[in-house]
Amino acid sequence: MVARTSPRYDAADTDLGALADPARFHESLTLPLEDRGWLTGALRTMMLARACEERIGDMVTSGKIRCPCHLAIGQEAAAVGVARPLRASDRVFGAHRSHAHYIALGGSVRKLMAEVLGRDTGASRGMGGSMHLIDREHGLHGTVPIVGATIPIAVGAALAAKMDGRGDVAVSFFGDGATEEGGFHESMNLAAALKVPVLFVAENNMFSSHLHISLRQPHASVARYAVAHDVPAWRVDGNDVVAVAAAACEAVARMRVEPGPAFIEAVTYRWRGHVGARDDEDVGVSRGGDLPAWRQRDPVRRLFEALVAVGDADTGLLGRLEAELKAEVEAAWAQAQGDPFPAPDALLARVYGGAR
Amino acid sequence: MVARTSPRYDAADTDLGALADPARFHESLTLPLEDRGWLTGALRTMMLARACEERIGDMVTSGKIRCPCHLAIGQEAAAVGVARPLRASDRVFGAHRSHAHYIALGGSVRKLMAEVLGRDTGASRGMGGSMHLIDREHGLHGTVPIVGATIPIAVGAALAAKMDGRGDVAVSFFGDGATEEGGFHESMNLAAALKVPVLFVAENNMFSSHLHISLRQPHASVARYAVAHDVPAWRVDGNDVVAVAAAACEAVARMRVEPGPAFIEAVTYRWRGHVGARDDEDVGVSRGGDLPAWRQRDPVRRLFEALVAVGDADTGLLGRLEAELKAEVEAAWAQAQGDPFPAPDALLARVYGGAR
Amino acid sequence: MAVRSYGVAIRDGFEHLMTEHREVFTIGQGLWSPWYVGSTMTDLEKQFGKARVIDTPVSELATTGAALGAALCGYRPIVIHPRVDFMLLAVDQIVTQAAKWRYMFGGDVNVPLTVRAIINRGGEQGAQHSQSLHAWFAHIPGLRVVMPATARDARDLLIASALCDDPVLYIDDRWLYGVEEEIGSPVELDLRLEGPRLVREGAELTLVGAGHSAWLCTEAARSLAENGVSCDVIDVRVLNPFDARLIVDSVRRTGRLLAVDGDWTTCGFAGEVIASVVEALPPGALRASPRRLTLPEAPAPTSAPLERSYYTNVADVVTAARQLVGVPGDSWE
Amino acid sequence: MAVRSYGVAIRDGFEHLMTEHREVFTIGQGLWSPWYVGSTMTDLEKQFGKARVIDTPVSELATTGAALGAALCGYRPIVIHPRVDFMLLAVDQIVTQAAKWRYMFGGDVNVPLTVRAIINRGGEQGAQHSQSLHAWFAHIPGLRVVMPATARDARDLLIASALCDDPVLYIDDRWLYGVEEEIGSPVELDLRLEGPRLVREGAELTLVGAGHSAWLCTEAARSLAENGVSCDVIDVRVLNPFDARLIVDSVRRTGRLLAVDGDWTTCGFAGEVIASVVEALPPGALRASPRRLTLPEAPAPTSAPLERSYYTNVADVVTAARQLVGVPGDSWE
Ligand SMILES: Cc1ncc(C[n+]2csc(CCOP(=O)(O)OP(=O)(O)O)c2C)c(N)n1
Ligand SMILES: Cc1ncc(C[n+]2csc(CCOP(=O)(O)OP(=O)(O)O)c2C)c(N)n1
Ligand SMILES: [Mg+2]
Ligand SMILES: [Mg+2]
Repeated sequence: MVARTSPRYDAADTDLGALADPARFHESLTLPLEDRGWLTGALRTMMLARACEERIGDMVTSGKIRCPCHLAIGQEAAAVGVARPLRASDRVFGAHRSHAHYIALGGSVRKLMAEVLGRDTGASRGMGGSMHLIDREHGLHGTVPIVGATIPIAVGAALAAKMDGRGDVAVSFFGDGATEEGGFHESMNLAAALKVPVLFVAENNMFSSHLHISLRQPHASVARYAVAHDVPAWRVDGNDVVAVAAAACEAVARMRVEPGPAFIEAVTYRWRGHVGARDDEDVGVSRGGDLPAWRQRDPVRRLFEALVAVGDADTGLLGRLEAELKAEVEAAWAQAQGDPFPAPDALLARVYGGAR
Repeated sequence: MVARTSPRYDAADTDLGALADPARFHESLTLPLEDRGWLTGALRTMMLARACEERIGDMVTSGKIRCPCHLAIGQEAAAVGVARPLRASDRVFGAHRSHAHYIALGGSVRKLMAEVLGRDTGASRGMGGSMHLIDREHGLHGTVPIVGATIPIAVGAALAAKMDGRGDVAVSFFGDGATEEGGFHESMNLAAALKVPVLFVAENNMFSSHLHISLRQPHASVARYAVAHDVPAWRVDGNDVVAVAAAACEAVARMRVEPGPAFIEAVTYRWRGHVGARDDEDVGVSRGGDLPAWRQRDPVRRLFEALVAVGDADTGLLGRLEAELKAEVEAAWAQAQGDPFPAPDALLARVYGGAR
Repeated sequence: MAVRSYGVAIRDGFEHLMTEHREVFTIGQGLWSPWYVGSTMTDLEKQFGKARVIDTPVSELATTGAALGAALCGYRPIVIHPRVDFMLLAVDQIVTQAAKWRYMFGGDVNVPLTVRAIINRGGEQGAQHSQSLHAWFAHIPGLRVVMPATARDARDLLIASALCDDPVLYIDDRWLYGVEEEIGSPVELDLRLEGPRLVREGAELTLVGAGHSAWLCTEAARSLAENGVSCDVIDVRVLNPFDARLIVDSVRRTGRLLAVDGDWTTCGFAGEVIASVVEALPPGALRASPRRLTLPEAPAPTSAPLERSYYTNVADVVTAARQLVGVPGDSWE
Repeated sequence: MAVRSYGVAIRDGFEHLMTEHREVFTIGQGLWSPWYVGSTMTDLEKQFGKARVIDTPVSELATTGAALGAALCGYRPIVIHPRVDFMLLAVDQIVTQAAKWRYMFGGDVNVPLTVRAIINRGGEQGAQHSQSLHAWFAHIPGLRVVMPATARDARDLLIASALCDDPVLYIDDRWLYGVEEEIGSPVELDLRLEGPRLVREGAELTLVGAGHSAWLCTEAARSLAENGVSCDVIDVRVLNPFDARLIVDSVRRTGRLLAVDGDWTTCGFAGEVIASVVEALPPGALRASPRRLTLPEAPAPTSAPLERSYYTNVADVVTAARQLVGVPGDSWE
């Protein structure tokens, strides 16, 4: 299966081919005829996620933020594209690098900033920091930093959705490294055996921490595992929000009517280092000199240029949005900094449930 | 890749096709021209394993043996065929159903009987029983009942063999159920990443305890996982000792010169129940009425008839061997019953190592 | 009132839960098997359907994680591990995910997950088919740990666990499945209000145990009483959060403590009982040094004679109790 | 003699092992990373080659099992888990396989496997990046558990672990990496002969801890001494098999015991220390009820103020000690 608007990639291919070539796909996107209205919003959301993370990165550098922050700058299209067909009653789970997932689903910037600052007003009431985000109102049921941990949890959320019988689905965002955890394979098989509506989204940025996938797996494409587990799979340019959205829409539409798992491999790249604001080359991790080229596969710029090309945006939009979002983030940051920390009794009061 | 003497099965096939059809492959084997001398020995070894397990089954029924015993009656060809290219310096690991592996490698019947009786003279000095067998002298480094547990251990034994640089290999015997454990997938990927000489042998008897594979996995053939992990795979009729041996010889010969993992799926069937001497239908497990037909795919009879056909055996051989082996097992059993239990101090003396 | 065995009482608990509470379902290995879980779930799948009584592949981690996921989405799943040993492949989901989920997301997320693990030892099964390790889980804040010792608790604490909004590890013991008791109809207890129970009153010694060990203590106390030694017997029932007050009050009266536990000694539950008591009592409150009766510091052996000496029996408890109260051996015939 | 930090001393241990013992190799996540394991393995792969310093996929279970397999075939692998939390995915291999392997195969099979786990907490990392759980592993017969508190032990106990023919869990703590000590050249100790060590002598109170907690006790004892309270300080070093005799003898003298442990209370190591001591001492030997200083019964929070109050510091130990010996607060200026 392939996403409509992107070149045909066979999920059975074991390697990424052109998708792994940083020199490719710098051109602006091909936009679908329908569904255009959404695209301007998608641009804004991707830029908002980036603005938040740039701010967070700066504050990590300045020492104002102390919790570990894993930035998804450069990977925004995967989050925003997958969010396209989702609704609040769906159940989304993420991992350690989930700021963009949180924003893509509609999470509050103020609560994100408050959370990374450990404030009681944060998304997780200051108990989790960057690596533990939740926003059930918008369908985000939890992100945690144990690699692969939320994959089986998403399968169970999908089982619940199937039992509910209202056509809701579960989504599990994870990285290429997570496919090396046995739990990932157990989860794929269990989802296939139970036929539950869970969308596995592998954001393959080809790195697990300091190690390129070629040092960890015999092949670079992880969609091959979906084939082995009999899970329908799409492999797309993860920096093409149109392609990601198309795959997600197709997969989710089917899952809503006929429960069963699906898999999307979104090939992408992170601009920053594994953790924090730096790029890791500063500490000696070789990224093969690919980083500058990957910056040219910018999901934001490629969508923006496409919108301009079809006349849905004027050339000034990018700058205006940048300024506007920067201000929005700045305001949220300022408010969050004034927010209170959890009260001392939160230390013990939040371990167990209250009166039934 | 396929084993020479068996019909061509593509490891990428997701289902077992004819191999899963109990009505097929009842005919006697096609023997290779070379390597015939070994086959009479192979017949004897398969029959010895069966004689041991029939005895053990009877003693379980009679209550003389109390430890849980998982019988491989009907599956002997997988153990004996894989043992063909192995030498004492190789490192073999098994699981809960490993009597046949132990015998195929040359293990002592007396020590097997003593072990299931919990005697100090047993293979594991009475500390492990049927589910924990070891015979390092013949290359068996351990069998344990935690499903999948020895798979990564075999990968490490292969890593050691690679470091030794003497061309030794490791072998991991496990069942179709074990492929549902995440550790199996982690191990396949790790073996591929480290390029270590480990032969994964999946004895696919299509059952995990009471559940047929169709209730546990979307497809019946587990070789598809080897394809996903880029491990060269053979799928063979597991009740054809010639086919199994051919695949094993081809795989091991390559591994000895060029370290790397390989995978054999041996499709077979167990005649007895999951544990003990009964067949499980007595306790309500449906085996789809396949059992009688599978008995016709008897690895022993098929080899014997082939040997008679080519004149390497006379029609009386089967009966003579049966009587001879029955007596051998009977004698070992009698001796083992007279053997001492471990001394009381063994309870605490065997936990930690002695003086360095 | 009806006479119920511990094993059948567990099944009664499932039947009550699945009849009265649509959000309860069970998932795990062996649920459609005639032997895996003994008498405790017989034909549940026929009664409630295979959609609510789900047998699974051999994937402990994913199965447990999936149950957690369903618990986060409005259900009250009970995930079954036919042996504690198998459950160890899923500790990340139990200990690092379920037990911490509410806390790391601010305290408001309910996690009504019940993990049922069965202690299944003896029968020459050996080292990998014998572990209990309840001390491990009692060590984890956020995870409630329950070990029933009677048929009534086997049923009612299972019900309470499933209806609790926190993750609960419910551990039952095959060695108790045959133990019978006359019990009324199911009761829906609030697990947060349950804790150790004084099951027998005495003056000279406090015997403490959980699960099968509580049964050993009760049996031993009976024979000790016949020999003129009267004991308090406390069935711990809920190991975490652990409320030692009842035990402390008892030892304040008896001045003697014997903690029995079918698990290893170092960092085990028996040690916790002793530590909690001596921390709470003033020095000099004890008439004898407290003592624990636990497994030898070795994995479980298979060989019959070794296995016999490995596990604690009623006579062992009686002997240890006798030594503690200083009753000379010869006065025992 | 040279001044060594705890972190660099660990690297010295690796260097000694890999230079002197060809059968030693290391495998685990982050071994080629500039940040995973701090200063403890810097450039080892450059010095000894990537064939003996192996970085791995994100597969804790298989990596640990593979190290065990190599240990069964003549090598002395050291498998690295950059966090205890990650290692939990591999407990089956450590606890049910490695720790029981020798026993279930008759006692003659050597299992020279070292599992090195790093305690890495604080820094607002939160509930899943903070656990120590050494009590879990000290609970397992067949598994030796070591926690160095000094630079010398960090190096020499690592060497002893790798050269031991039993599986060893070696747990080091990032909070100690900067602690310096003047030490001589590496020594090859026989781990079976190592145990708790009296690192400071006193009369009024016995302070006991392992790893970072031992460091807290030592620091606290220093400031207590300045205020006229003299303490025995015992660094446990080897948690399993646990030899409590030195602690028992100390408490017999001081009559007071404070067990400090950077882990949870229930079924934790501090409770084990108290239980072992009171079991061994006659009633009335204590001048005050023993006490433990442990983590609050909650997962680790992230928020700075909560995190500050969550972890035990030197002042907390001093305060608890002061209360135990009954020194009024005002005499403290
Ligand atoms: C179980 C576990 N093992 C190891 C780690 C350390 N770790 C944190 S993030 C990470 C990399 C994961 O890579 P990937 O899944 O590709 O996600 P990405 O960082 O690329 O977004 C690792 C190994 C962890 N957090 N959990
Ligand atoms: C980790 C673990 N989970 C579950 C079990 C229970 N169990 C014992 S054997 C078995 C079946 C395994 O099936 P398979 O791997 O196909 O081997 P077979 O019995 O068919 O030889 C199961 C589930 C176990 N021993 N270990
Ligand atoms: Mg990645
Ligand atoms: Mg099978």
